[in-house]
Amino acid sequence: MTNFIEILIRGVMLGSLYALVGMGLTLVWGVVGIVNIAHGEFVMLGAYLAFWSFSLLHLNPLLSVVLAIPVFFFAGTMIHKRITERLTKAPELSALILTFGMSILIWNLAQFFWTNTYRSVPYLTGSFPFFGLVFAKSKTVSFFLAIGITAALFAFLKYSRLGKGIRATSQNPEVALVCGINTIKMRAVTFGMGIGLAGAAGAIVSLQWVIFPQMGASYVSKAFAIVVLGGLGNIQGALAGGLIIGVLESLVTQYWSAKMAQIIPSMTILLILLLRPTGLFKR
Amino acid sequence: MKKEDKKGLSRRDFLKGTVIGTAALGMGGFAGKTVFAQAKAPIKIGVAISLTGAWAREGELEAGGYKLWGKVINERGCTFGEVEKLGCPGPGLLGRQVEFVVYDDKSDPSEAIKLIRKLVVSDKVDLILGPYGSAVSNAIAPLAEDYKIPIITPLANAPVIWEGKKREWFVGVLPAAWRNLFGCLQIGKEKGVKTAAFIYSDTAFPIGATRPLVARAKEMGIQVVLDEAYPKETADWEPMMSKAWSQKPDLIIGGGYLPDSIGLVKAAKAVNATPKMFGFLVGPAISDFAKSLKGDATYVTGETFWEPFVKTPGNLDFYSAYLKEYKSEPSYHAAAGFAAGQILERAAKEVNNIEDKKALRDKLYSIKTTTIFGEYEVNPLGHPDSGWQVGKATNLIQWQKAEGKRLLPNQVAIEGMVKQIVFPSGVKTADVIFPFPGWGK
Amino acid sequence: MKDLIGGHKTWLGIAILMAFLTLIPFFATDYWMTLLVLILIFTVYASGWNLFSGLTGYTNFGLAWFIGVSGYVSSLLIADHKFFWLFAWPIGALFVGIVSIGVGYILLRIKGVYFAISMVALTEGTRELIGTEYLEPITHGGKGVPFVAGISLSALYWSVLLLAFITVIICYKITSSKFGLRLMAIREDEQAAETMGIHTTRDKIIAFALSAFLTGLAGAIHFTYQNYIDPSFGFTIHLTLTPIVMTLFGGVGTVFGPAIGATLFTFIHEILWAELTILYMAIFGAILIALILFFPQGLLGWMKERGILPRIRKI
Amino acid sequence: MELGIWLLEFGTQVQQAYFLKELKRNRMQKEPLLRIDDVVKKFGEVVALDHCSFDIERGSITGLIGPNGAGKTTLFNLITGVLQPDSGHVFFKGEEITGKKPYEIARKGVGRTYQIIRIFPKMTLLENLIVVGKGRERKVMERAMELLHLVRLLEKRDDYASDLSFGQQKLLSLAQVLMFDAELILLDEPAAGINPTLQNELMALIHRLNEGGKTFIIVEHDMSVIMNHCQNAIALNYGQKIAEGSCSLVQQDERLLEHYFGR
Repeated sequence: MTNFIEILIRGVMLGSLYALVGMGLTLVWGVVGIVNIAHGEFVMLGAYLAFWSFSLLHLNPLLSVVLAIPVFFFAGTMIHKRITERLTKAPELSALILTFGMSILIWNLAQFFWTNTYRSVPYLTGSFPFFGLVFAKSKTVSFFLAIGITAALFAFLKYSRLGKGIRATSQNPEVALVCGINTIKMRAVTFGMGIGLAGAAGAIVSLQWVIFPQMGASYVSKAFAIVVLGGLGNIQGALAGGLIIGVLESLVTQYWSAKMAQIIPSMTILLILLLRPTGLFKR
Repeated sequence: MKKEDKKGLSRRDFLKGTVIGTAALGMGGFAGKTVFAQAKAPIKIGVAISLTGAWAREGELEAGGYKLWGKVINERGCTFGEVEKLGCPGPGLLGRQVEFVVYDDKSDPSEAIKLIRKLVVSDKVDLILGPYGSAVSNAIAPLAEDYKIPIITPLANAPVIWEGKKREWFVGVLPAAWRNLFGCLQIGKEKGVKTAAFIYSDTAFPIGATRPLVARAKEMGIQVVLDEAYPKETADWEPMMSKAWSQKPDLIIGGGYLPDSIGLVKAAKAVNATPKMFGFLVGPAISDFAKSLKGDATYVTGETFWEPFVKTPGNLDFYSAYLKEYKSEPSYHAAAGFAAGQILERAAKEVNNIEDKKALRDKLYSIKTTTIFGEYEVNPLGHPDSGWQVGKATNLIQWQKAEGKRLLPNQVAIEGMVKQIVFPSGVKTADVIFPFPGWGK
Repeated sequence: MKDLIGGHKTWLGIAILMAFLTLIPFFATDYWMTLLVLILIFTVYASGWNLFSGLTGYTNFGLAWFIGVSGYVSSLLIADHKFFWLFAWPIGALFVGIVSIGVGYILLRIKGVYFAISMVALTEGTRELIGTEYLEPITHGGKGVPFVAGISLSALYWSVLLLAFITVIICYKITSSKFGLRLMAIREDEQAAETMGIHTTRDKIIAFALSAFLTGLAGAIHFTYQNYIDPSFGFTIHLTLTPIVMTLFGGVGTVFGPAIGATLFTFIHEILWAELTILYMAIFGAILIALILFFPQGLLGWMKERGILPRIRKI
Repeated sequence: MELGIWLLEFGTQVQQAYFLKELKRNRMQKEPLLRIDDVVKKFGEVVALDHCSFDIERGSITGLIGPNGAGKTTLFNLITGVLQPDSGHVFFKGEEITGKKPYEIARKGVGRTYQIIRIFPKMTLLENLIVVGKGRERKVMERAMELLHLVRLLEKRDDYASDLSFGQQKLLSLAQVLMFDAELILLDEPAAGINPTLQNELMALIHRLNEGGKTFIIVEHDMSVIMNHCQNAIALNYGQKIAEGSCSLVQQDERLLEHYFGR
């Protein structure tokens, strides 16, 4: 039983990180209308940001998480203004191919500059006991960071003027435009936020896992499952979806097999698309 | 950044060399023709190897070994160790300069097939040295038979390549994969362990290296509490490690490649797994492992085929030559690449000709020699598993604290730890530390 | 509907080209033949993709699924059941063709990006499924299936040449047929097409299965050429994306676009990669971005727009 | 002997079958071309059609009127099978078509045009027609040319449909419906947004086709179009039929006027 609870909680911790990646993807997809295949690459860049600032500047990786958000936000808005804004009226295939090209470009440049060497940030390794259960320090801290960022995101969307504008743009861009909302700006800001979330998630990932140029790919498929599960553009849905995927992965690995756990994301996508194309959670 | 540049072989320098070399040869071998106009034509050696993609790191190290061998033989006419006894007649192999034509197979077997054909047919190379890894080696092995050109593949040992295949033109350098972590079982048995868990990546090499051990563990009376392959795409090893540790086994054995071993150690610490011994594939022998894990790498064991401090003939010379050439530490990949060159060198010198491919092949299948990498002997022609390396032993290393130990020549401390060979007893440099004392101890 | 390409000169040109291509094994080197084999395989992939996605507008992001499933079936038949390659290939292709009728029936009701994602999920899911403990006894799981089909390079080349020729002819015939027009109507406005009496579901499924069969056949040949298949090579996303990029390069929805795209693309790739080993992939990514931003209609589309080629569908 | 009995039985069966078929045909001829029977359609809480019933006779031109959101387009979608009713039935030529697929209904002879034109823009005019045609290639081609001539777009046959003007696109859309020999043609605001000359031309064409035996249901906001061109009118509001009858009758209906003209 303790084992079960331990695994459940680990699943939630894992899920919180997935949710962070998924929320970024769903924001960009829902508001900007772009399926960003390169999303995982920004997670990778976030992880490298944390790694380099740790190993060169001896910056605490937790600070890197905070640092990553504005850096990636700014980068994201620039990328959108220069490149992806042109895609808003193009067919969906264009966005898929373009962001795929972006993904290849980014990870290969990363490979070129930083080589294939596998790296990790040896910080907060190990575990601590908690009422007879054992939890990883890094994951626990990551969990609270992820929760903090999620809460801040919710508050921002709910209460700030900009956040309201983003929600309006996501619900009906034409009406929003008529109401005097600068939808181009909104889209750029949202794209920036999505990338910012990916960067933050990457910095958190650096605490837990191995860092290498091609690591982004493994997050994208999970993020897609989360977006489909939670419903397109639905932030709360993505949060719930991330937690569900994380918990399922933990439980299935333990009580069934790791290979079956790996099938979960793709099966989720297929099932949800067939049974409830709008996602599991109502907006 | 600086620190990073020093470690490993600098990729840009390396590639510059590759590309320029390739380009020159691609244009009809101008360099060769002008410089060595008076001498005999150079020996062209073709290499299609992973310089990008999943196995880029391993591939570039291996290719580094090849090139170093070429450079040394071009300068001296022989390389180090046993082959030196055959004499050093001056520049080149059999008096001819060695040139490499190197292509990148992008870690894709399909690409490698095309490139081997290109090397044989368009570039008309005289000889071929193998790619990195079992998957690509397996894909190109039939081409060696088709073109009747001998290929020495230094870094492939999955059983599927040789088992029952009767390969006639394809020889390996690595010992069979199941030997990799066999030392863990042996040591465990001696120390009286009762249970073991096996977790490994679901790809050809880890399966080939781990599954036979599961059977052997049972034969040895060790209870196997978990035998599970995890998906290749795994990025978080914590659930898997947690599953293994929930059975509280005495041994946790498995892994896949470098990231697996790093991830598994991190995960083991994160779930506070403290079995009596850890044994992981590939990673522990590579210095990146210790560099990224720091102190947590201590007491983890893994297989090694070669170390800078092993006492194979000529090893010290190789080590210093490599350090001089690339300004960084060689790994066993580089040593294996160099050794493949040495095997070729020995066979060529004994046949005294490289035109007669069949004679060369026969020699490769029949010689027994020792390179800087260790013994070389393959199953002879006519054997069902012909071409499979049987001479070499696999050693087990364990990362131990460097403090208070006298280091052997070329034994380097990384993050306060050193690699010690702990198995088999004949070549060990230190006693194994058993059981695992716990994290941070 | 002036039949500009139906002129005798054009057909004579095509006949000469085919004769030349057929005779290649008698004088070309193995390397050139290998290169041509890859070009032809990718021509079939790209044309097969275009046949369904280019005409119906349903973006198929699961081409690797067709290739991998057929590749697996045929490879297992050759490796474990000692089938002759010539029989194994069509069985693999038929298998994926028939299964894709069912898959199409289920998945083709999903529209837009979601369809693309569902196909990616299907590919990924199948790849994982092949590795599971349940299918491992049949598929060999992650160990992969190494085999030697005992086919000469020339035979391989002629097979794939014939296949590529048939594929292009089929694409040409379909594009200029009422069936092709119906598929295009689906792309333009599926609901309107349906209220005009077009059985859209049936037409989509037929095109989907035909595309699966042709790409599957090429996939079976591809893995025979490679002597090896395992889950990660059989279902890699590159097998989906490279043909799509080739099609975009040549022109989506055109008949010869995919073939031209595959040829040019493979050559550029061959040159670039020889010179720029490591930056090659990065440049590939940059080309993709540039293609979408500046060249969205592909080479043939661009030429048609400039009036270099007539604006007819049969090219 | 047994064979004789069998033959006799068979003969009777054939006779019976013939009789039944005849009966069915007679009944079908008495049946109205289209019968809407107690149809209900809800979108969540909103009732788009509320127990709506009416008949459309062969050879008539019926105007369907009502304010925005009255359920006119929903009704069209239900008839053509794009949407399924929650309850109620739709009969075409006496045969139930509720639950049938749109293409099946279209093949039975129901055609429609859309309010926002939905032709196939990246196909030529000729292709736009050929694609919906049935039968042999040559016949289809001839018929397509004929119809393009009828809607005076013959010269533009090799242009992309997207190059046409709005009004021309409406004509093309009508030609498409004629192409697959629809008996009942549903027109969603055919006259809106096109110039009066073209409008007159279009209406004249509709009358000509009507004389040739086609039945029309027209949704139109311009009351003058309805009054001048339709024999009957049906008025909808909030998904309910509030009036039905000859045009003049409907116009006089108090409730309708209230709703429609805001009195």
